[in-house]
Amino acid sequence: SAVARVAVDVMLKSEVLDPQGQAVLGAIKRLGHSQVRSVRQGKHFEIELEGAVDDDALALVREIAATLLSNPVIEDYVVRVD
Amino acid sequence: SAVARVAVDVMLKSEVLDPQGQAVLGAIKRLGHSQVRSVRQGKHFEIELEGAVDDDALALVREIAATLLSNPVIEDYVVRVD
Amino acid sequence: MTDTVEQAVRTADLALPYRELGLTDDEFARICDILGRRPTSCELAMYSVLWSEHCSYKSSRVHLRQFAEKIPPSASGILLAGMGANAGVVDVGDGYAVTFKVESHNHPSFVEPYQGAATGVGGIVRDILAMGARPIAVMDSLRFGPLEAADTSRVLPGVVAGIGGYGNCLGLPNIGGEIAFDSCYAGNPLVNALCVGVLRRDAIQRAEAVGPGKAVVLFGARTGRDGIGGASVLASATFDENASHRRPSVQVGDPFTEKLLIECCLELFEAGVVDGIQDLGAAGLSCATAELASAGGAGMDVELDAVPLRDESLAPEEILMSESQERMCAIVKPQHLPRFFEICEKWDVPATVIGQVTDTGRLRVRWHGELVADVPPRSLAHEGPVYQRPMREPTDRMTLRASDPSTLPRPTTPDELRSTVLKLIASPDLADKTWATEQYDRYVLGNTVLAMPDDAGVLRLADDSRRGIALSLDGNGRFARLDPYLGAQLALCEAYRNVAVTGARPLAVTNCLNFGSPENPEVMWQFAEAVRGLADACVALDVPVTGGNVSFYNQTGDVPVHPTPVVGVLGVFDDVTTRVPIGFRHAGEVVVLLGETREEFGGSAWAHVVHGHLGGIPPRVDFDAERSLAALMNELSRRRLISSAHDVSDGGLSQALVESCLRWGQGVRVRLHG
Amino acid sequence: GDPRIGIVVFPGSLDDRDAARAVRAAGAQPVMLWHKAPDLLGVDAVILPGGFSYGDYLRAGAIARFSPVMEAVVDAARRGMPVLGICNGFQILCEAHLLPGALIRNAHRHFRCVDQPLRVENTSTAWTTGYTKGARIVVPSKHGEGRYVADDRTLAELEANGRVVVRYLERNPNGSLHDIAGITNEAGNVVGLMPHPEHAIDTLTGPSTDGLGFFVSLVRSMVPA
Repeated sequence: SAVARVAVDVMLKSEVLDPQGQAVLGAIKRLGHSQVRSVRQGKHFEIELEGAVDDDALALVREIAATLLSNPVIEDYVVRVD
Repeated sequence: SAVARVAVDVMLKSEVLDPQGQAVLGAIKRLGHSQVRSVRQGKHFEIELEGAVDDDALALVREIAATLLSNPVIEDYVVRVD
Repeated sequence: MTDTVEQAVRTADLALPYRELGLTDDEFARICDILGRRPTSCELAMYSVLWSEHCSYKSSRVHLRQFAEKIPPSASGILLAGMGANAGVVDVGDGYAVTFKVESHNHPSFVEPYQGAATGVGGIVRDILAMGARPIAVMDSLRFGPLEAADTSRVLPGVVAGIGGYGNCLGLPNIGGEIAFDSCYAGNPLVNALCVGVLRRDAIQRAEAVGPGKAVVLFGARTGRDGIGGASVLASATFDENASHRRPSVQVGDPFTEKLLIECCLELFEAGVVDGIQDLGAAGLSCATAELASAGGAGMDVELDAVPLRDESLAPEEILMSESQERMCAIVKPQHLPRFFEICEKWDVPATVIGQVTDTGRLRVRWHGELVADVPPRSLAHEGPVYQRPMREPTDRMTLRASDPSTLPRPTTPDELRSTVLKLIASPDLADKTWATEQYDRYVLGNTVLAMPDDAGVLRLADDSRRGIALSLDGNGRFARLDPYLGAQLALCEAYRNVAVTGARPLAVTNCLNFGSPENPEVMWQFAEAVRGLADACVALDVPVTGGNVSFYNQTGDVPVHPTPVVGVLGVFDDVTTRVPIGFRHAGEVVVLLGETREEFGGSAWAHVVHGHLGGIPPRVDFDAERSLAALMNELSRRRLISSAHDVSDGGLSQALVESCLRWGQGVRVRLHG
Repeated sequence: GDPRIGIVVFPGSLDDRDAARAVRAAGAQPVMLWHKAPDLLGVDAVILPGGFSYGDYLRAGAIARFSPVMEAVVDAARRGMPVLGICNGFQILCEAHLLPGALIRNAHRHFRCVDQPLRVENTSTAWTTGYTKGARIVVPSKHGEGRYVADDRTLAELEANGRVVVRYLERNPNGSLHDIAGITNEAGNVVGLMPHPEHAIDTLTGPSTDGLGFFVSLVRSMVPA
């Protein structure tokens, strides 16, 4: 049976402090890559579902992303079909 | 000046146990979404660089991903232009 | 279009959204009186948050005065800095002083449990640092709704992980605290964090700006839109075009930056380049600058353009209100600035001069070269409104006291007694808390002598000294619900006894008073009684209060939480190797019960767990007995006559025996006479 | 004079003072090495202490590995200088490829601080000559990312050549493969372990004095018999 593979990226909201991103940017600069302007770090999920990648599957992943994978108080999410 | 926006996803190699992904899968199943077969959790980076998204920019991001953003012993990475 | 002082004079009758910012009509009128004109939007923002209940203590000040009026005899000998300072400082001998304080972060921990609890730890640690001390340990007192409630499974893990995540990353051992559950805390978790620090007694830092010409330096993290709350209403009120995306956001902590800030501050103190310092907590920059200027009796000019921002679109009101974490404000002589910046550079801590101390007696703030605030600092920081809130005894007080628990059926057969004991030790409040406490690092810094599950956290003050301190953090909701006066005293007695049981001499007290809305007369009566009880008990036990915190508005709808006074007691060891842990260790040891047992079940764990009952009157308090028990324990431990000891409190003798057995896996045989 | 043992201090190091205390207790002189300088100040051995070197953002030890001092540590290690990585130090040594494998998030996904029983299985490294083989010791273990993982080839090599220095006993605190708590390189001069021997040197402040052996072993190998 077909397997749908959907990706979800969860990132901190832009105005929320991102200490991880700042630490990684600092390390990159110390390695001499000055042309890097900013780094933001978040979570990446790869979800496999039974069946094809149809609207239902995407709606389900969106619901999971909004309730479980992200904390709406400080995070936004993006759903992408791989 | 143009700003290149490149994304990097870093995931644990498949043979490495991913308890975070399994914990998320367990929670999804308890919510009744039985059609979800697997969940894997990794890191998502959004990097902004000076200049256009050309081969040099992508090569630089690939080098950063390989040396800093991922640990080759346990992780793989994918570079994507946003 | 910025709302400047000049603008305020020209448009005197411009309507300002002061009610949305929590200010009453009278308070707004008083601000206009003080300024002789309508406030600018920046001034309104500053007054709205500095005159809030949280910062001004406007409903509690008239009652808290008792701690300064009823002074225990020992206070003058040991208190080096009292109520007014960030945190009280106590002389513990050998040239050492200790500063400690407990503060609440209840509301943010409900909104975002991890970050709420984490920034609670970060905030109290900065208070201790601002006194000039090296933070050396933290403790936490937590209260949640019922264990099985759905929302508890959201709040509880987040809070515990936040305290551990932040504290562990700072490198501060967690040496104790408590976790309790009650339905009244559903929707109103209580997250009280304590920090203790050590310093040389002659190295106390002052939170004051004295000496015109000195630089005002903001250092630490950059300023963002964290936890801005009302001010964003203001920012949009100034008709800013991209006000739409201005959402007040949660405070987020970065423990790594705070660790750098701690090391940086200690090196700055050591180098003698700091003349005054204040941490940025509630109300951020506006509170810090107002308090420094007001305490110094001087003036201060501040340039908001100089503040390093995380988000260039911040409006002046938001910069003044932002509660971005891990920031401090120092007063530095000009000639010390190079050395100051050099030390900050070493620790990768950004530092910027944002203003100057003046002798104008005014706090003046500029933005893009225009005067956006010109206020007398005392009116902001120390002369906020003071309310004598109406009080009324709770209507259910008599029926509650009349519901006598001694009539509840008790176990009569051995099997009934056995099942009662098992039920008690499995109840959420009394059950083992290792699943939470093992998420905290107790070992870092290498000076922890006792920690959970011992009765008090005990620390050695330095490698080359045997001087040590003990700390216990205890509170109760059920006793205080039955009788707030007695409940507050019982909370102090329990913390006092927990410290004494380890062999330490109890010295001083901090407290965090968690209550419902001060606009509810019954809550206000409970608060006044609790403060009166605590102040009287401090005199009776001769342990002065060095400072504390009040948290109001812990309620759902108009149903308040139990009145919950949380009390921290500090004790001292001349020789910390005489400390006494809990736990039966060697077979053949004799178990001795000290003190008198009375038939007292009001608010007890037994009545609560077995019968779901809350009524009657709490146990009697006997201060003389507490003091003689403490003296006895001190002598027994100094003569090394006992191998372990444990206080008898929640769950009574049964719980004390069970915990003593479980500690090292021993058994015990007990004969109950009579 | 007494042997001089360097202790690297990263911005987020936390147990550096504890490591210094243990070195003094073993009769040697601790020398604090600031991470920004690529200079080991002529020390006889180096300790990478516990902590959250760079707040452990990205991966524990991932950023610290690129600091200037690590260039000097890697050179010295290659030339045979004894190097001990404790907890975060072990993570940094793996990130710097001085030791094989990696330390990742604990299987139960929490930070855990416990008194951990261990068995000492290799007593010929520069840091463990003072122990008897097979000895059971109890040492604090406190970390959130301490699960040791490596591919099968590396695990087989470590086991075959007796390069597992200490192994968890009774309860595996993090899900490490083969209950591995600490390993050494082929030459036996670089050792990394997750538990904290520097927190088991005094029964007043720790569960035992079982940790002293790591520091005394090193000092004894320095001082001519």
